[in-house]
Amino acid sequence: MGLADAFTLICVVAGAVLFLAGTLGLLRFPDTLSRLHALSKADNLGLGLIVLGLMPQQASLMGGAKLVCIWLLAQLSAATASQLIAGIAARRKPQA
Amino acid sequence: MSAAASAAGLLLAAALLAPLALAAGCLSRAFRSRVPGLLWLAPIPALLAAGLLSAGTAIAFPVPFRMTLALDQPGAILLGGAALLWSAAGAYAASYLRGKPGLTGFCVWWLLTLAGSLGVLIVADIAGFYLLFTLASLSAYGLVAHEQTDAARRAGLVYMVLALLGEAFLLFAFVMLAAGQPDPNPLIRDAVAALPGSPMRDGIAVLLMLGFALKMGLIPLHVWLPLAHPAAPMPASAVLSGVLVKAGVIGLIRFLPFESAQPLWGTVLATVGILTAFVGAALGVAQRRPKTILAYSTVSQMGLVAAILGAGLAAGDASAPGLAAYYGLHHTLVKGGLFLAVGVAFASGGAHRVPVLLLTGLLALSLAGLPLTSGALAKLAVKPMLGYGLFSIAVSLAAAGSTMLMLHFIAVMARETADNPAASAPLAETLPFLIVAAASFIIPWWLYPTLSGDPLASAWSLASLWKLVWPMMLGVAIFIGTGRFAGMAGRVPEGDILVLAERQAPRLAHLPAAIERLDGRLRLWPTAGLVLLCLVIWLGGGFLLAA
Amino acid sequence: MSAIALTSASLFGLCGAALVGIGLFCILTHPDLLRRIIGFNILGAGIFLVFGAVARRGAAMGLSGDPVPQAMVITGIVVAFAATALAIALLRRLASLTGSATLEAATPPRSET
Amino acid sequence: MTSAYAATPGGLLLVLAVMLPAAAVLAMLVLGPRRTRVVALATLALGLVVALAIGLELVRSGTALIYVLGNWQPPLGIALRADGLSVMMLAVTAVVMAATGLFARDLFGLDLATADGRLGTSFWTLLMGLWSGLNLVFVSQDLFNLYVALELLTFAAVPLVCLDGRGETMAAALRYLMFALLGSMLYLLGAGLLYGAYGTLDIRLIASASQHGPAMAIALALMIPGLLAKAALFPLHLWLPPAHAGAPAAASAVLSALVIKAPVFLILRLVADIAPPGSAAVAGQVLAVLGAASILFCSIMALRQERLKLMIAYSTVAQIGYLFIVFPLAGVGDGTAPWGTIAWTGGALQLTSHALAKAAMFMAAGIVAEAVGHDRIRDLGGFGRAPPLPPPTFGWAGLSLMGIPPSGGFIAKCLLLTAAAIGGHLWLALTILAGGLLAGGYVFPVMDRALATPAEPLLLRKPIPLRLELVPLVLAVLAVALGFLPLAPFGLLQIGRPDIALAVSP
Amino acid sequence: MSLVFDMALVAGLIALALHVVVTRDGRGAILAFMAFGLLLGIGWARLASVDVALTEAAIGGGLTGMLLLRAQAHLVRHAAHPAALPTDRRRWLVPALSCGLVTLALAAVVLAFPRPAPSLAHQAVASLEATGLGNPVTAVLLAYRAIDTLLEKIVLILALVGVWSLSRDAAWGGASQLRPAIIPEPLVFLARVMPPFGVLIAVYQVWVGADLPGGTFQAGTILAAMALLVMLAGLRLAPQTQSRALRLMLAGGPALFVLVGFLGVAVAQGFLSYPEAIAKPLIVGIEAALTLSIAGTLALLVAGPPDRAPEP
Repeated sequence: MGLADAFTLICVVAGAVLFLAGTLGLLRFPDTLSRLHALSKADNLGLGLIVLGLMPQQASLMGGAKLVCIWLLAQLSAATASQLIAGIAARRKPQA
Repeated sequence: MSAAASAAGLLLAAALLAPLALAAGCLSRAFRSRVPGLLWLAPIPALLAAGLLSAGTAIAFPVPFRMTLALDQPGAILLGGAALLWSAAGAYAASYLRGKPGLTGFCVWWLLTLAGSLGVLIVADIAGFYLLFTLASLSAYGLVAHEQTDAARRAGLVYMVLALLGEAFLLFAFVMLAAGQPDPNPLIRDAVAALPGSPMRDGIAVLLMLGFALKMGLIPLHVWLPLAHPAAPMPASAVLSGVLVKAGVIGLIRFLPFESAQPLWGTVLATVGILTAFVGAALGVAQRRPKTILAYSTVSQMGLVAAILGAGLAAGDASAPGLAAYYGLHHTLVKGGLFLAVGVAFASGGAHRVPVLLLTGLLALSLAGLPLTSGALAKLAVKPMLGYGLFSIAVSLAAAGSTMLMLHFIAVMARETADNPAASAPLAETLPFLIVAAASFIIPWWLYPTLSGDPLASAWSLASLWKLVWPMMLGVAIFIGTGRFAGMAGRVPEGDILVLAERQAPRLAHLPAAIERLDGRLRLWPTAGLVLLCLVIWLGGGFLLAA
Repeated sequence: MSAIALTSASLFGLCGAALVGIGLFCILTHPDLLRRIIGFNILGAGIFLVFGAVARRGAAMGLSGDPVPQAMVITGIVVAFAATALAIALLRRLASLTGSATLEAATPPRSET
Repeated sequence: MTSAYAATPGGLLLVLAVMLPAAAVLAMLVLGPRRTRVVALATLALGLVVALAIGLELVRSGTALIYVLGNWQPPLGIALRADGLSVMMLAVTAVVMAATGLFARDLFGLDLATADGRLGTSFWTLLMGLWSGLNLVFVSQDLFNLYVALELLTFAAVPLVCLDGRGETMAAALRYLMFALLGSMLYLLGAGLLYGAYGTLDIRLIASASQHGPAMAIALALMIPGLLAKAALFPLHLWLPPAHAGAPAAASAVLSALVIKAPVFLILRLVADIAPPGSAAVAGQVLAVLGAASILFCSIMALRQERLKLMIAYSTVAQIGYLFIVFPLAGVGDGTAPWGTIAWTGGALQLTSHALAKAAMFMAAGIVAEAVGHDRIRDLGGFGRAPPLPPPTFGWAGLSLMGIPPSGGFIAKCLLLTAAAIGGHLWLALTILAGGLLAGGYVFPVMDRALATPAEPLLLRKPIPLRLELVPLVLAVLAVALGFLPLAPFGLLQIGRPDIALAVSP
Repeated sequence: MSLVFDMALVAGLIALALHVVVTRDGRGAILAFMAFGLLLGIGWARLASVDVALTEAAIGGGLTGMLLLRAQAHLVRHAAHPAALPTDRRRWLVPALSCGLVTLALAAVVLAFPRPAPSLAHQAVASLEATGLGNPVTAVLLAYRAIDTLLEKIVLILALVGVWSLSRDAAWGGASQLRPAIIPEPLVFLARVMPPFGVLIAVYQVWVGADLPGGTFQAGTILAAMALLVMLAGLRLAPQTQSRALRLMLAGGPALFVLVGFLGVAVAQGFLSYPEAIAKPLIVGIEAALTLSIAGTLALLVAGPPDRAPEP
């Protein structure tokens, strides 16, 4: 169990814990905005950690680059999605 | 085969094709107006063929039209009478229907029925027989429902339903008959020869008798006849009663094995025939309209013909078809004449009424078997074949019944035409009537020696005269006896049993309504989906068990 | 053929069978048409999983799965999508024309005038 | 596995039969509305020629036409094979398609607004897609390829139903699409199971497999009902009446005459070629029971319809029943070769004469509805006068449906009855006869209305050109002319069948 | 160990499917179905069929979800409130039992498949080099069973023509209304940033599809998603359905496929067979054209029938 495997294990477990936190946040928080907050923060960081953890496992550099690409795209779509949801929630909140 | 034979074959083919050609002619607008005038011409080739051609001439159509025509003695006899009546009725119809709406349609149906009814008498193969039989039955609907009145439409509906039922019986019988034969479309002769041997012979026999009995109007399948024949216009009624029912007669003649004795089938046919004769006469007496009385008389006479054929079949006597055909010929001419007589009588009044009534009365009594008339000859020719004992007594009693019916007819005719305005029927209608009446006297006399074997003189002998007279005396006695119960007339509606059936109709109507409700439920999405799954499970189970 | 591949293939095969059952149930009983279309997609997913299990069991010659059923599944997915698109277009048009999203009025249409 | 297919010279014709209409769809998409009709009519003519060439080639060579696509032998690749029955189906399809093309050209010609608009272009494109699907169903030998063909058929047929854009037809089209999809999904599942068990989807290779496990039973149990759902046999006919009655005249003619015959053809191939004898016998019995029920039930339903098109649609479901009672009559599954029997010929003849007669009937009904504006049978009194030709068309087509001589339907009924008589299937014989009677029951009232002289004459909404009425009349006359074929089993139908027989060892 | 993960995945799939069927809320069912689609993508990866995983994730999770959401929004506006699952037992018990029976039968058959699984992997790999391709799935799609793929394109085009035929007569040839009333700013931002990536990934997938998992459908779906994103964000108007360029693009792929197919009759051994030497370039060329037409077709299928009058 070389250094790299240990590193991967730690990062991936940390990522998983963050995902768990995000999900707990989703379930527990009262309103949309705070749930959004939990989701976008925790899950993106979790994904980053997992990607980081998997980097050493990759055979080639290209594999690593692709993983980072995945993470960036996930970030981009998560950010936009949460903005949109927040926009709708904000518009609905004054009337509710 | 010499040129004469081929010429004879062509004449035979012309008998069938001439009316079809004329019907096809109606398509062109120019020719359409002249067709009514030519109606009397269409059956002439058939008349010539019946008269001139000797029995046994045959012609086979080229390959795609698989049909062979052949002329034999019963066929020739019936063909002659039928062609003559068709021609006379054609002339009668031309003047009777001139100017009325739907004349062209009537002519087309008339010509198609004509082609079918004549063709059926001379066709020799099974598929051809079924084709022409269907052509005759279905196009006759056009004649029955021609006047578009409610009665005509109801009569047409009943006629069509029972005609299609008859077709179904016959089709199944023909299919079973042809199943055993090597050639897919065998000649009737060969198929019938193999009939006694075939395993399904009882089924075939029953279906054949049902199909042809329905066409001849034997009870209980006679209900359409008293409705259809009066509903049709006068010339059409003459032809329907005179010729169309003969399709059933020729069917029995062709498809029943007279060479080998079949006591079972023979007695069945004979008893049904006798019963029909009695019931026909009894119901006829209770009618008020002349055309309906004649229709019931047809039912009764056909009963007699069936009795003759039944007796012949039971005894295995090969001469029965000839005699039945002879009796049928006489019936064709007399009944056709009577229907035309009714038409002429209704149209004439004053001075002209008496001679027409006299002639009508003579014709009616001839039908009942008055000595010295052709009717007597017909009954005498048939007598020996019926044998002695209970069966011949029953036939004589039937003769008494028909005498009573005819007297009732004459009385009704006299009453109906009493207050006619002084007028005379147009010549174009009286002439055909006279021709048919004359033919009905002359032709049976001319054919009697060849058919019954003994010379003309024997018809005059005292013994034969007595055999005819006592049933008539009995008939007259009964008629006078029942004269007092005049009120009884008119209580039995036309098509007796049918009226009872129609009262049950509402109870029957809820079956289709139940089916419609079931269909409505079946076509809901959840049910259909569930049925699909059940089908999957049913098939799956079946396959697993079979594997 | 490693045992693991066999068992995981059977496992997904069973999952496919279950999804077929669920999909069929949704199609048969759900009155709402949109849900029924989703049911079709679940049924399709189930069927393709059965194909996938078959493909996985056929792994050989260094391949991790028999390519022929996989190709069929790809074609099947696209056809299923086209069917969903057509069904949804019909449903939207039906809703805008008749204002109802259910087909339960299975009475024969009135006479057209 | 030995190489089962040796390509024959005429094989490329099969490819042409399938690819010509498909290419036409692409051409029409590119060329745009104005030239769609020209491309369609050209394709119809070419397709007729190809069908004729295939027929001649089959008769000349006396063996089935085979083509291996891309030269990849099955089981990897796909083979196209046309035996006698397929070629007959191709010919019938080509004839009815050509007739529909001519009819549609005149029908759309009535009001030019729709000719080049949405209705016209969509109709022609979908018609070509329909034709390609039909031809592929008749020639393909691969079960998944047949699935794609069935989907091609469904996707082309469903929009045809709701071309006129009314709410009713939209609901009918959606119900048709969903039930057909359910059917093809079950078929696909069955195909998947067969692939799992035999490693191939080629009909001949599956047929030649010796042992049959439970997979074959369950697969057939899924595929046959799936195809029944698409063929709208009696218990599963919920979508057919509203769909075929609501579709435009030319479309309902093709739908009734051809589209529901493709699943029937496939069931014939599954039961006769693939199913082991035991299962084939069971399938034959079940299908015969459903077929008989369909004949009786739907004929009575047809009797009770007020609308002409609905009556014809129900009559379609009833007549389809005849094709399914052929299985026990032809002795499918009892080891004998069913294609030699007269019942097989009877079934083929019934299929052909029904296709022609039903197309003619729907077109005639379409003309009447177009001319008079409605198709309520009760108020159609005297429709024989307005456009003169629909009544004779209806009459001739009715003759064939009722099985009255000299029509093709009569010969088919005769052959089926004879097979029933010889085989001792009494209740099937009675069903056939009852079917004929009931068919008379719903054809005669219409003829009665045609010949009736109504109190006030029918008012005509639109003048009908004579040419428009000729096409259905020709089809109806063809349906009756079939009656002059020999009563013995067709030689044509047996070409190419025996070598399949070697594979199905009892 | 991986079996446990598979079991969890299967349990998740079945749970989601049940939730989709049972839940009352229409929108919730659609969202659950989208999650189901993505999970299914992972399932396919576990089944070692990566091509299918890509397709399932792209079409199952992506486009179908979008289609359903737009339809649900339209139905809420136009149709009455959708009815829920029938509650009284008689209505759903028998269907449930019969579906259960079918599932059991299927499960039995799946478990009873012959032990040495019959497979075509041998023949596929053996004749791979004749096609010049590395990825056997693409070889099956574009060489061995090329007719299926070609006709499946025709099916797509027929579906499109079917969807177009549902438009009003006045709107025939026009464009479909995709732009929402108010366009949120982040969507515009995404529509500006994402497409280049999308196109890049799509091209990469087409190019790599010949040898590694990838292919026309997956690339086409991504391109369609990008096009829809741009149109939804209002950056570009939906194309006129009557425009010749659009129709050429739509029919270009299959038309090229048919041409090359018939070319095979002259040059190679028959219809849809490629001459050995230039097999790979031909196939990749066809794939490129196909990708474009698939992208167009899928995008227009999601966009729906035209509802604006065509400008000349």
